[in-house]
Amino acid sequence: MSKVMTMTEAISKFVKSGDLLFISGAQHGEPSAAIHEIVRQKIDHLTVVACLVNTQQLLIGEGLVDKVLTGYMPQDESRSTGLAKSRRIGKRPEIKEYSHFGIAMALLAGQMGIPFMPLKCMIGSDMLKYNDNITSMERPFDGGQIGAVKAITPDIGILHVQRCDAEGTAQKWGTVGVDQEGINASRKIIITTEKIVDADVIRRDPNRTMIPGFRVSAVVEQPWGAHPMHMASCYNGDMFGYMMDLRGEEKYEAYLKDLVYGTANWDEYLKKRAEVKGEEYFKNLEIKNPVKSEPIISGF
Amino acid sequence: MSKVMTMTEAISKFVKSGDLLFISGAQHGEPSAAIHEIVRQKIDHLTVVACLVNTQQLLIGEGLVDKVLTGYMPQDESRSTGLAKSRRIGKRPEIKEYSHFGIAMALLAGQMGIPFMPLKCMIGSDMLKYNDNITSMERPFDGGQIGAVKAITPDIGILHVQRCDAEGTAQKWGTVGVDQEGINASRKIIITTEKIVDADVIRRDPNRTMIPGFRVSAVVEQPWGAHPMHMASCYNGDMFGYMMDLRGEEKYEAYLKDLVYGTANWDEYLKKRAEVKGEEYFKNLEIKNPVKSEPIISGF
Amino acid sequence: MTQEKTQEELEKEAGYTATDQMVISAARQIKNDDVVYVGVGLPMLASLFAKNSHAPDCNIVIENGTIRSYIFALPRATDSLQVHYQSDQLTGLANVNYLGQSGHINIGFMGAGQVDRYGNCNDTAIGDYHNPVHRWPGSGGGNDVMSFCKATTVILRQSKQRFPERVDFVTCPGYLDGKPGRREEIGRPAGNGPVAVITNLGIYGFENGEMVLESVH
Amino acid sequence: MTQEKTQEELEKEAGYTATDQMVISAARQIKNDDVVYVGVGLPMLASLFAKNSHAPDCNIVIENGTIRSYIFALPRATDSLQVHYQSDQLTGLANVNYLGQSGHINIGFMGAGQVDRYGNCNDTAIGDYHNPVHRWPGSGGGNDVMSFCKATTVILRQSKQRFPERVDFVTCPGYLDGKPGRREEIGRPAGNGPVAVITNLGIYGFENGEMVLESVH
Repeated sequence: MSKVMTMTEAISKFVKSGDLLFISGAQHGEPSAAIHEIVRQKIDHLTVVACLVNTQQLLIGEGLVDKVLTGYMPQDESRSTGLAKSRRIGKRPEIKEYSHFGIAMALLAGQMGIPFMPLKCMIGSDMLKYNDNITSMERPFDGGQIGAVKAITPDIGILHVQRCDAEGTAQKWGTVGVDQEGINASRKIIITTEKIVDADVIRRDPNRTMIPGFRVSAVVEQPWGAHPMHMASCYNGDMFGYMMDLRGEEKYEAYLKDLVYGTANWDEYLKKRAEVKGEEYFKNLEIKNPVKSEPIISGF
Repeated sequence: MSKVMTMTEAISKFVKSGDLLFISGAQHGEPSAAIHEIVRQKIDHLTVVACLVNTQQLLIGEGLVDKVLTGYMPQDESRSTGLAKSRRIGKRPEIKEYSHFGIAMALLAGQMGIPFMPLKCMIGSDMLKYNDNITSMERPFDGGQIGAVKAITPDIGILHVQRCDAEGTAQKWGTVGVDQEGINASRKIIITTEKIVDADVIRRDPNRTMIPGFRVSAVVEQPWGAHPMHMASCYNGDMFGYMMDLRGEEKYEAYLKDLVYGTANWDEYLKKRAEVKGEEYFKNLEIKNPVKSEPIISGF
Repeated sequence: MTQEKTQEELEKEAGYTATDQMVISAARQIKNDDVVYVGVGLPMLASLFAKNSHAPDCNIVIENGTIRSYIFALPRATDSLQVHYQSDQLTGLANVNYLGQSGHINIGFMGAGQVDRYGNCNDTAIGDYHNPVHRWPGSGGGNDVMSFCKATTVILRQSKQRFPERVDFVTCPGYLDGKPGRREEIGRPAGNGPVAVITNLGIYGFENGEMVLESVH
Repeated sequence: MTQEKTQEELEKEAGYTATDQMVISAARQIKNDDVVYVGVGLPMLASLFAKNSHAPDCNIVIENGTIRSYIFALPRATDSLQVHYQSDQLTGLANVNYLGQSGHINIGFMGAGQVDRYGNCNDTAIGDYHNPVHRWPGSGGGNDVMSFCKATTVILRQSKQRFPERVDFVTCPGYLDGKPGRREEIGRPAGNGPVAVITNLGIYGFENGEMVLESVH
């Protein structure tokens, strides 16, 4: 049975109410198309773990999130329309705060299959007073104290990549934020990809693989799937334009109505956004002077 | 001051008597040329940490090693000529035994800068009776027991790669064994490389980088520097031929006399070895039907 | 007449060797959707046999850092350019073992110097550790395989020396002293452990942490 | 006349702004062989200024996973394709912080909501945590920078609210209560900590864990 399916199918089959959801892409290549689909399907009571992911505010604003595990999140409601709306509708999520590295190490412990990770940050801060997933512990071998963060094992992880094969063996390059740890820590995995390629393309460069296909549940091909963020090799981002598009109740609601609930899928979103932004909008985000890497050789 | 130097210079400047030495290349691309040079310079009282590295038996046999940290090492002296010789000359090293993953996690803790790594292997085995770098500890958060291995932070690490730039920013592909952890954990670092390339080659594919140049002390260009092991993209190996060449006192001593002490450097070794093995020997190890990876694009 | 000679005679009659039988028996442990952790030698042979017959879609994980779903030629070592070629992922030893430690590898194979009634394996020393009668090279990936894989199969040739009541040195703990929950107590993943021992003579399973004969070849 | 107006007048006379002065002062902290951990904003500006002037060989480490020795255009965010382009290494957040946690990043810059006399920074909340008067976005990489870098410089505009005796919430511990060895006691790397606070008015250093005025711009 093929893993390749539409976004609608993948999200409805594998993202469930109450799930702990990992969203990839720390400012680089987040799975925006998938997030829009979760909003459309109103899958709720989510706990979200992510690092610097912009589209998570849509999930929060639409009241789908019970809890956020985060290192950094705008919490001044006068500047965060999504968070302000969540309070208005009585669905403001609980927020557990870490440092960025704390989130990374919690996900790494999840990937590694160990219950905690020792670390030398966060300890001594007041974060420990309000987040019982961080603690101080005695070190084995030499004694003395060290910090520890509890493992995070997401129920479902969504990773957007440049390319993967039909089995889901997925390759992402550029900065990878907490993607390697987060997606490998996840129990179920959806790969959304700019392009599904022949397995041979993957297998001629297996060092780029971030996750092997046998770990993956669903594969969705979605060009421009990370817009408005940038995607290495594919397109530049418009993060600040996007932030302005969502700033203030009126604009936020218009964006949701027109571009999320008013579209059936990401291709419709892209078409509508191009209509609003002008025909040059996506063209301007294309890569202007691409240079190529040296191919490497395999064989024996 | 350039980091590019001869092997003789690099080894004499940066490998010191008493050092804890990390040798890269778990069956793939070990820095054989560098090991020969350490033997020639008789740098002794080393503690060696490595995984499945074949040339380490030369260091042991020549009495240069006080201690080995290892997951797997032939210790039947009737089959390990190097170890037998070390006993004969009164220099048999102490051997601290881990599992492979135990060694990897000790080096990872070193890379990460934490004093230990929790893990779920080795515990319950008799290894803990004879290796006090492995222990059992109570878990924070949920209680109960888990294993832990003490960090290893080598004084000097040697990594052989396919390519690096003159600053030492180094890229290796193919299986990477414990290279990523071991070389990043090392305080001083020598990169030996099949080829020094222009920095632009590295920077058009920065995801392949294993270690950034600012961490590196010396760069040595040495084609066929991992022979008799294989090196992805470059050549096949002759591990079994090499093992036979060193089996038994007579052959072992002949190898050392002719190919190590009897040569001034690796280029002479390669020339002598070709003379002994026949002119087709190195040609037969070349890659026969190379295929190329798809280049990736960078730019904005 | 020793057992060894009988074995040889039987092999001649049957047209296949005891080693062939061990490989086939091991291969039968592998199902089509399995993720298999293998080392070199008989385990590698068994996984490749399975992949070429009843389990074409199984994934093969090799300790040095190779993950493959595509068929390949039998390698002479756990790592070679043949093993790299056309693999799905090339990475390091840590990464492939993370897959194991986090419960994503369901079946593992390993050789062993000795195995005892509780499935504990010795790959280290016979006799005193500091003054051994015999030395093997140590755990290698053996302890990792038996610690992490959901179900581990041990493959070794059978003899009285190789099947002691209790091994002299526990390199890879099976069910330790056989009491229930002993693996979990010390912090190993729950529900894992050795499930089969395949020898030149037959196949053993485990019941309540103790080895029992299941079939004779 | 408020301080703010005086500041503006001074800037007009001088031909450069207080922000310019902060950037230059921060850049002066960077030596040619430094490895610098920067976030977006003034720290990024300072490191790029240093790289374009007196420290052309410094290495710049950015939290999302970029390590660069080659000059680049000022980015608007910590990650963009301009930041990726022609870098030495692209990796993840974990990896760049390993460099810090293991002692290989000597200088770090960070902004802060508030800083107190012991160099403790607040990037979280003013007032009660559960019912705050004001909220900032939290640590981000701030706690990591101040935990890991050998020497951390804090850059912020000066005001009474931003310089309380003790911060309401310790997001990034400096010297905690100022007693010697407090950072090491709780398990942070030895000998690290804040070394400078640069504001629009002047530069502060630390003596025995306490902030002291070093110079006025």
